[in-house]
Amino acid sequence: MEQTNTTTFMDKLKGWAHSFGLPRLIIAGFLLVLFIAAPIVGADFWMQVTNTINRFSWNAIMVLAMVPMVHSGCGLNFGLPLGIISGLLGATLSIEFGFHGFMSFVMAIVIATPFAIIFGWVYGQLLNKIKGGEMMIATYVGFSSVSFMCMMWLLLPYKSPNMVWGLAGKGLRTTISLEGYYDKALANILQINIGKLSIPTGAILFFALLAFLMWAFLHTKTGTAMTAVGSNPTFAKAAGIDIDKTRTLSVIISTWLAAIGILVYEQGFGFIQLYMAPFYMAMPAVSAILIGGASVNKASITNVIIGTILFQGIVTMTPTVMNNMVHMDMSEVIRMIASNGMILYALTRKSEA
Amino acid sequence: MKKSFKSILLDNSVPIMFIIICAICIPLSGFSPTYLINEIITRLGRNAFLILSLLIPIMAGMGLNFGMTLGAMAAEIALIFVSDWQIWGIPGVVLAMIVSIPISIFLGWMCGNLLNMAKGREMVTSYIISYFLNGVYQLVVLYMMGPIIPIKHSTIKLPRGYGIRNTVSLLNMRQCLDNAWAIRIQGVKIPVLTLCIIALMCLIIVWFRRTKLGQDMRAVGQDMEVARSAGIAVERTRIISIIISTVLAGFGMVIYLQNMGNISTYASHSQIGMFCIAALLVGGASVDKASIGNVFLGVILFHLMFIVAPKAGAVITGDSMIGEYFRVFVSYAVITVALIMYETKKRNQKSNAARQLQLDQEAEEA
Amino acid sequence: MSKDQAPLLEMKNIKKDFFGNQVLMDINITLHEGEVLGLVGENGAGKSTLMKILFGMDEIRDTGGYGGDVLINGEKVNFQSPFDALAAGLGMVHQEFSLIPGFTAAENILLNREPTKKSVVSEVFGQRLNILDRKTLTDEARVAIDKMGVKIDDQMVIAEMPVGHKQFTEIARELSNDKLKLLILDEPTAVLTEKEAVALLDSIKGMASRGIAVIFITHRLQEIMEVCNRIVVMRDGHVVQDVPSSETTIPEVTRWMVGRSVENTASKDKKNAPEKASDDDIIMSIRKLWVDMPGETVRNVNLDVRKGEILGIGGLAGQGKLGIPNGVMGLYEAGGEVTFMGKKIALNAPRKCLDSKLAFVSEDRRGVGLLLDETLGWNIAFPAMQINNKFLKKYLGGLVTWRDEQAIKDITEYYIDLLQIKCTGHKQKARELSGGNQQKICLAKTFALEPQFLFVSEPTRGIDVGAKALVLEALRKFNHDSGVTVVMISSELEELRMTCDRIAIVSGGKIAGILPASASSEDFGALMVSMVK
Amino acid sequence: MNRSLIAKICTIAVILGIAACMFVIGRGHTVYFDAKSVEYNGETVEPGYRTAIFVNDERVARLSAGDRGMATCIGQSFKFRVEVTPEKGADPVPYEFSIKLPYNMDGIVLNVPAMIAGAPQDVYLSEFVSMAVEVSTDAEEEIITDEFSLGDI
Repeated sequence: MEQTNTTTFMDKLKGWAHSFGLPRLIIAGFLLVLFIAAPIVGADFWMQVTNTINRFSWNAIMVLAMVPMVHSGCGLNFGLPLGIISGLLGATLSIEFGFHGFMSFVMAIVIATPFAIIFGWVYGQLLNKIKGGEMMIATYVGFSSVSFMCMMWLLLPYKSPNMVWGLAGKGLRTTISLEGYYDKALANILQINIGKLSIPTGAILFFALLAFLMWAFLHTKTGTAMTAVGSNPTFAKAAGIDIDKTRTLSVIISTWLAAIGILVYEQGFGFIQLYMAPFYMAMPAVSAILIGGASVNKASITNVIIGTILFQGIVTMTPTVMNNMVHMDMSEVIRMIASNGMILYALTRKSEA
Repeated sequence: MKKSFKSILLDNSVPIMFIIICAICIPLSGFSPTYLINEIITRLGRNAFLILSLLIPIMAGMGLNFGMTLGAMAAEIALIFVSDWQIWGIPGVVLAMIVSIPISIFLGWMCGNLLNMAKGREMVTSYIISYFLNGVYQLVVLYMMGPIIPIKHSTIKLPRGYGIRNTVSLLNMRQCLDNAWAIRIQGVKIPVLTLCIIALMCLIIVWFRRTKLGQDMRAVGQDMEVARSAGIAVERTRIISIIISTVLAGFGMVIYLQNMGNISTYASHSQIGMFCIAALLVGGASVDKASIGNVFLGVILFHLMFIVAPKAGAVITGDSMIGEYFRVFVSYAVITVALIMYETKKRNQKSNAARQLQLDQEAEEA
Repeated sequence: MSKDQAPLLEMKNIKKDFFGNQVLMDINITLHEGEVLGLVGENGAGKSTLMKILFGMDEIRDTGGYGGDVLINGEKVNFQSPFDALAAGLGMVHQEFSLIPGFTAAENILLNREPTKKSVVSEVFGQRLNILDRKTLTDEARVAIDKMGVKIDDQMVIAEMPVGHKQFTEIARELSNDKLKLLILDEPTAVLTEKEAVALLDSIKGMASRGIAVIFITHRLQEIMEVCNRIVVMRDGHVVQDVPSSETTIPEVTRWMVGRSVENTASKDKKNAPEKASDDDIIMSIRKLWVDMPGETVRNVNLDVRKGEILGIGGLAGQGKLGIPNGVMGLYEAGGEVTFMGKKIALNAPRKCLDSKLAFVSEDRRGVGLLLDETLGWNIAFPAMQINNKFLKKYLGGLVTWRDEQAIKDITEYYIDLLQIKCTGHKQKARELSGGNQQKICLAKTFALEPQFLFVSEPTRGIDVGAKALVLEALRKFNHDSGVTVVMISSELEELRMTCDRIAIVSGGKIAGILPASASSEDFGALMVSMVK
Repeated sequence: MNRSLIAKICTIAVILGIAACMFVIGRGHTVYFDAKSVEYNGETVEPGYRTAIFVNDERVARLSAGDRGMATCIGQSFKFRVEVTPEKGADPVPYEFSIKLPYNMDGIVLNVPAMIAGAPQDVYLSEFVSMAVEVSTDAEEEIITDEFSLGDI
């Protein structure tokens, strides 16, 4: 009797593990071990939790930016840097125009929006021309745009002394401090401090708002059409949907979210990073959503939340725990193997061909 | 069928663009012709072999092998060993090549199997594989070399006792291939031995194309299903092509690093794939077609741009970084454009059939 | 050909079923050296299954093997793969080209059988590093081409060849096999011009005179009569006739092909019923339509559909009947003029068609018809939601249109009841349903659109008998109750005759003729093969 | 056993043979020349006023008494020429040496006066022990895994 019980339970567990995906399980298990190990090896547990929550609030929106393009069948948005650049333009221009405090954050969003829409539209048109090869080209569109902007950051006539190189008086610095601008602009709203635990309520609420809007959008007529385009483009075409338009819309939304995402990241981080910094920002976002349970053509808000927590949890926990345990900082390497391994796993799964 | 002037221009738009860029930048940079020729020949010897390793996967229809980085990693590991064993000079180079072979074969075999699981998106997959294995490489080199894999000399080990330093000096085999039989013509150093090795490689590729395996690869590259129905082992052929490419990339990397004279342990390989691919594309290759000619034209044009761009950029804008960024931008842009052209070409071929049908009907009615 | 020695090929009591669905029954065929056998039959008669059995295709073994024996030269064989069959001297030219586009004809003819020269390297790394012997390759290819008797350039690249030459390359590939004893040609003349077809027929005669037996599968009966010694007619998995070609005529063969004992059951009620509509009330007229649908090309079609009728479109596979609805509805690139209720319909724009109250149930259920990974609710409600703004709630004065899950649930459950769809509920994924139930979902989806005009393409393809009747009944009811004009495209003539008022037959991409459902099978058969391309 | 297997094994053997060969002929040594006085047979052998060392006819070191020079050698047979100038202004006296270097030593110190005096190997040859091993004082090196290096290619 007991035997049968255990087998059915095992079967259930196996089935569940199968649907959840082995790599995901490994990563979740790894994080669990880290959380258990943290107090044992003498790392400050609540500090770790605070860090994880903080990093979640910085990164979640960029992960959310993956959702629309996955829904419309454009695949994972490796071209995220393009959106990030729109955000950076918004950020730098807002400071250049002399906005301060929370206003500078609002204005950064306002200024970034038209850039994101224009870039997204052009990018969307391009992706429509190359259906089937989106991911590779997206990666390289991201790279090209970042390296192009590297020149622009030097050449554009920025004047604000807080941003340009002190000596030359022109050309933006690689890192710009946001003190006096929108450093912790969202995080400080309604911040909760319980002992060592501190929660950046404002930033999380902001993410929640955007996530809700995304969820709501996917329930509208247009959102439904977008999902259908991703699920079966021919079906959508036969149902009279303009596939190209829908895809372009999804790319624009994704680009815009990436722009907002980088601004939120900066407000948490406290600095604007220019030049090559946006280069590899797509990878963590892509792997986060995949770790959260998304695939190349399916993604949900839940995937975003779970994925970001798991991914950022690992990124924050490994260095401290590892350091305390073996006095070896292997976090960077583990992050690299885990995140790229996850993407690789998603790409090589047969069902998603 | 004679091609129109316009279509020739269009097919070769990338090399033509580069010729124009170089033509503008060379006078601006103010470099002497001797200096430029010297640099170009050095870089030809340094990079050509690496780029040649890309040709075979293209032949097998697997696109640009971003996974050539794996070969580069294998070569670096081999060179770390060889330099720890204190084997110098040409024997060191030969030994490094031999040691890299099993590592390359293993990595290539793995990569090939993964790519067979991701047919139709080989490029993006090979690209991610290169990142994934970069992580594994760092795990091995940064943590396992020392405690697990014996490394004797402290000159290459990090002071903490495990892991390899950022730079491993190859001073004792620096340019040993290039200097053997080297001749100088009016101040231009010609690394005869290196060039001979490259020429030999070209001959091997020409020979390989004429073998049964080469023929099978071309068949698989053009139509996997047809090849399969004719009894060709498609998966195996694809894996072999990736293995060959990885092994060759390993050899190429050894040649590259002996010329550089040191290994940047954690950076040398990371961008090498990108630059080689960019150079090949600049030479007029595309995702599904590349020749030996493309390799040489590509090395010359791409590196000419690479040499002159920073100086020219500095002259134009007064900022030396502009040129640096410009050449990086151009490398990426070239790959982007080539990928876009490849994908749009695929789609255009489809819609041509409809045009034909309409014309037929009109003809019938007339 | 001496008859006393064992025949080259003997198929005895061949039986085959796919999961209980009997597709071949007691097939007996014998073939002697140098004999040309014409194999004819409608699509689905079992010709290709028979050939698959002969060649030991994986498909047959994966579905439980076959019954009966295949004997070659009196010896029982059971090929494990097409390569075994090839080695035993069998060759087959398929309808689809299996050629490498960038290779020359010679390279394709000897694909994977290239003559090679040994070298030192190949000793170490294996045979695959042998150098190709291009000269011998060319010579051997030329020999094969000469055997065929049709002149093609062996150095020409396939991609630059006219289709006919590609076909000849395929044939030459089989002929290059020295052991070739039996060649099977599956509709080889379909892509040939008239002149090329004549050349091919000559070449078949030439092969036969050299002792090679040929099985010639085609819809062009004229050709069969011309080259074949014997004709085998198959219908519904049986061999219905096996006669020397000299003793029969084309009309007779046609009758054997399509003739069924169901003559009387066909549209029993229709015969007496008055014509529902006449040419005075045309709801849709199609003029000069061309459609680029691969494998189903439509050329210059003119067709009028009467209001309120059920028009059938029939014809053999690959003749273009499927291209008509797909072209009109904008799924494949098309040109020409389509007028619906006096208004021109823009082509290549599915949305415009749907807005004009046209609807389409695609033959490609899984590819076009369904969102396999979404719920049944989504599948049924989606087009109506997008086109008619149904199942939506409006908020903020119409600014936000929200999916109305309740309405979707209601409509889905309504159709689940109405069409007796077997499922676990409206939240089930479409992928998990059986073929018949998927088809019903496709119908429900279009019914929910409330169209005035409905194209239904192959509504019963791949579904079981019970579901078939239900689907056809649902269609008839929909036509009758809502007055919707239905155009039904099907490969099964009987089904068309049971359901439709009139039946148009497509042949060679064109409308060969329109007959009332009560017309005789021979008439339909004659139309089907009239312009076969 | 079939031919191809034998051929394969042979090829692998040849490659391994080459590798082994490389180990021998490619082993690099750093040779240090000491022009220092040395005790030998109870006598003190003094270096000359100036000692010049030539390897492959190239002067690698010119040593005053008490100096140390350096050369590299690939392989174990090391040939060099020494020209000793006993006094200032005197003519140099040439000596030729050809010695076998021990395989397992990276750095080898040769005492030139002892060699000239014809001392046995254990007198004139000693292993050079790098000081860097003990004095690994350099600060923890930062590992740069910079993925977007703009370095030269």
